[in-house]
Amino acid sequence: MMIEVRFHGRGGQGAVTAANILAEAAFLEGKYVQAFPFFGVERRGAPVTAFTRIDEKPIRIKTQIYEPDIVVVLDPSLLETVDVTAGLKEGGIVIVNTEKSKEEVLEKLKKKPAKLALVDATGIALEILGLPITNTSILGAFAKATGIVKIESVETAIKETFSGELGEKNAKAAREAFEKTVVYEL
Amino acid sequence: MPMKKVMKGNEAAAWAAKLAKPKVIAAFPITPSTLVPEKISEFVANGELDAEFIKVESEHSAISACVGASAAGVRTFTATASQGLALMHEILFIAAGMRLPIVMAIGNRALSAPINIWNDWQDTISERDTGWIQFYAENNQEALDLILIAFKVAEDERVLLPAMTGFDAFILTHTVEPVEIPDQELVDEFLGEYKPKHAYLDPKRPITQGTLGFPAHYMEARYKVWEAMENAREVIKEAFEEFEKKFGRKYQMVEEYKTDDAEIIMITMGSLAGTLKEFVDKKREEGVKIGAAKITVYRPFPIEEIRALAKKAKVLAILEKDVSFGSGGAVFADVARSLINEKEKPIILDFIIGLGGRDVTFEQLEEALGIAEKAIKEGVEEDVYWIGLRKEIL
Amino acid sequence: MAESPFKADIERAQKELTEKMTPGAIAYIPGSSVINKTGSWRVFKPEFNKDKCVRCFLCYTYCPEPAIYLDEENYPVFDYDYCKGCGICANECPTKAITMVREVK
Amino acid sequence: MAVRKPPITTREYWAPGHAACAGCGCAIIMRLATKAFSEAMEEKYGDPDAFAIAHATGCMEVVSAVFPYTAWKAPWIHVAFENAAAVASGVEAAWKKLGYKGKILAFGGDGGTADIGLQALSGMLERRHNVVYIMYDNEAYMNTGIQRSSSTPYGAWTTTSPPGKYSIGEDKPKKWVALIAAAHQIPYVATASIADPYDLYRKVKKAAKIDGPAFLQIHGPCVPGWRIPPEKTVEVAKLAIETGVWPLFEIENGDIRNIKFQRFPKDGKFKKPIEEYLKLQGRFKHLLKNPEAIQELKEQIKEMWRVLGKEVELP
Repeated sequence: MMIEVRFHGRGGQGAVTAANILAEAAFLEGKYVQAFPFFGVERRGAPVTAFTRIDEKPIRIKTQIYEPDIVVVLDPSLLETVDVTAGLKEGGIVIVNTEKSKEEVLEKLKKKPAKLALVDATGIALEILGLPITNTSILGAFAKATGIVKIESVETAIKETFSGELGEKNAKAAREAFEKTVVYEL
Repeated sequence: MPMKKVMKGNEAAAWAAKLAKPKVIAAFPITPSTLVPEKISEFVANGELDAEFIKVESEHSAISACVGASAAGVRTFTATASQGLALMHEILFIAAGMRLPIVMAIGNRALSAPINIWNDWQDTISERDTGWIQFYAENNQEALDLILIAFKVAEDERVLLPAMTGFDAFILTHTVEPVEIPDQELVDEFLGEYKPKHAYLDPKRPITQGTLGFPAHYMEARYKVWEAMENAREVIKEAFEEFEKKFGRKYQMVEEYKTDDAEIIMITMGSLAGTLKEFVDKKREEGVKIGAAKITVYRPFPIEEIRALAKKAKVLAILEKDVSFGSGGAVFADVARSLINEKEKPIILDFIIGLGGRDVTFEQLEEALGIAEKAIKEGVEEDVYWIGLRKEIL
Repeated sequence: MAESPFKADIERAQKELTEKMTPGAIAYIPGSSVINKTGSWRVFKPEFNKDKCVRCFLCYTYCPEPAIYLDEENYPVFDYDYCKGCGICANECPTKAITMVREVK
Repeated sequence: MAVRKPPITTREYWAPGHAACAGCGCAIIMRLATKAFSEAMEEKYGDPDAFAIAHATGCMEVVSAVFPYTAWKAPWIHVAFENAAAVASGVEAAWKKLGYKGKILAFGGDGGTADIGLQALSGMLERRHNVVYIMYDNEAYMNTGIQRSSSTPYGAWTTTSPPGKYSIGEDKPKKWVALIAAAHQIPYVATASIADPYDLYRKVKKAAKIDGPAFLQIHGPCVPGWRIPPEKTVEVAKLAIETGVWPLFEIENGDIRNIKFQRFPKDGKFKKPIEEYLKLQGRFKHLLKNPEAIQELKEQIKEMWRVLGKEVELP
């Protein structure tokens, strides 16, 4: 079955890169993948959407993703302004970078997912990278919450994307988030 | 061993250029193609590609410098899109007329106004009469492969025409997919070195290129271009076969999908073909006799292949991301022209779809299918159908 | 007798030049314009008085065709096959060694 | 008596039989420039043929390369009106990759250089291609039948600047592309004229021997466009220099504080009035009846010299 993932972030947080790294990680596990941004003019701070498709067979479809299986939110403030669960499939998963509680987050979601994963990715990013760029830490949460890719594949994909020390640090952030993510079955 | 990597369409194009080892590249940045020259700059900067990269001040100069370099006798490459291609327009005719096998990668993008950076094919379609061979890629792998094949065909002695390979803006240029990068040795074998016999600028053989053709000679010069484009049909097929033998991937002028018992065949190009195949699978499960066909080579237009296709179905539905104002879709015109003198021909429907990045969804394909089904029973109502049009804001 | 510097070009063009259309309409025979005897354009013809010539080379330098070449002693030779009769040589000659005369054809 | 030797090479790259007008000033530029180039290539690389030509659309292209004929004896390419500099860039890059030793010569008229080709020229100069670009300046679009260009001088008649009740003819000052080229701080910029063929020859040779780009703006009168008798082509060009209308100078590395002048009167006083230049030419015939316009032209010429750092007096 094809898995479709939608990322919500703000320009500069690396949502597009997150979608690409996830594709890379799944590719490393022998999957067919596709990742792309919402085709727009990306500006710092503006809401950004990116997509990843993962499948066991070649992916031919080229449409945007309207009914994702999984939604990943890189910036907590987007819960206020964007309907991040729009089109979310029944039994879908939502992963949110937030310091807030399960209840507070659920209150903001228009649609209740089957599974909710929360992690303070910003805190982890600030601690390890010194920057509030949450794309790599949120992928750790993704690995934990979905099991679709192994955290080791995420780490490898991160190191292939960022070279040297930067890669190491980002991989560490992903691992840290993987450990700290709390998953709620709803 | 070929290497498989997840990469954007633009990167695939840059890799193709790297593998083809052009000696001169001249390019100017433009969305959505900018990553192609960026990536090539990296290859050159790292010493992975031994080429002169001319950072020109416009697309007009990009193609002009390519003409100069190609006329001097070396393999050349450039990349552009949309307005950039339109700015090159004048020189595209000249490159073909001078018989210079320049290869160009295009991130197919809409034309202004209003300014729009997203996908349709208006840019390359508008250059269909320039004498350039045109390939359209369905995915990033095809983008890479069809650029290599473009070099092979363009440089063939029987052809000697420039060639462009289009791949859809963002849908491919900015989308990552797994792409197999062929072995350099095999690519070297496939392409060989470009050693022109006709056009090069050597002081030991001072020739004059770019002459003035009087009415007494002009038609013959243009006929030669015509003839070369006709020869390209066979050369492209040979190149496809050789490519398949070497690299294992099969290409056809027109790729058919579940057409054998189809009543309705939807014809398209580029990345939309991928979505269309998924749609066909879905409708087949529902019992609808539908098939798809992808035009991989738009110039020379696959006239015979379209004739063969037409024998299979009651309706040919052309889905195209371009429009010739006051007429209709350009691909439709080519398909219709291919069938005009056939004794029996199917209904041919003209669907304009997905302009300027409008996402082509299953809903839109359903709409087109509904029109096609109705046409079988009740005849054709419109000369041109605009699909997915937001009529409420008109 | 001095020879035109284009002698070889003329011979080659006479032998090889065809109208056969080449790929790209390339002209392959350098200097093949020598086939066109532009001397027929002329109304006035330069007449040369060697006695007055000081071999300043101005006529040779200025000729736009060129239809003036130099003999073994570097005196100008007028190539009437190509001279269009513009008269620059006569106009610029400092010793009036060249005069333009109406040509009777 | 010893045989005197001509001061220019006897090699020819511009063959007769071309279709230029009788008395064409620009044809003289084609011939002398290619000769000078070959002499430079011989001295620099030991091979007089080590050059190729990229040519803009224009008179000299049209008259020299009519299929199946060519007047050229050097490798030559024409592509379009506005892109000779870009084409030359491509040829140069290819030659670099092919390992050829030699240099590229580009030709464009004032239309193809000062107007439609200015952008490509700027790009080529800025990128420092090893190209000598020669603008043959006949001061209007002659190929299309004498329309004004930005290089047409003030007061001149052309078919698009006709004098009339509300017009004195061309009403803008001439644009000096040589100065624009100099602003790119390229190794060598010069003006020249067929009036002084040996100065022209020296400058092209010098430009050809330099590594990097060079630009020359060369005055070449046009018989039909200037409405002059064919034999007066050189004479009228000489008067342009003697009356101060056409400056001869060289600028190296964009150093406009150290412009080298040729044939400039030591006291800055030109001896011949510009009327002598104007009256030879039909394109200025109407101007001779308009002393105010002539005065304006003189002021513009003085201003042009001022830009070049010279105060001049015109009689």
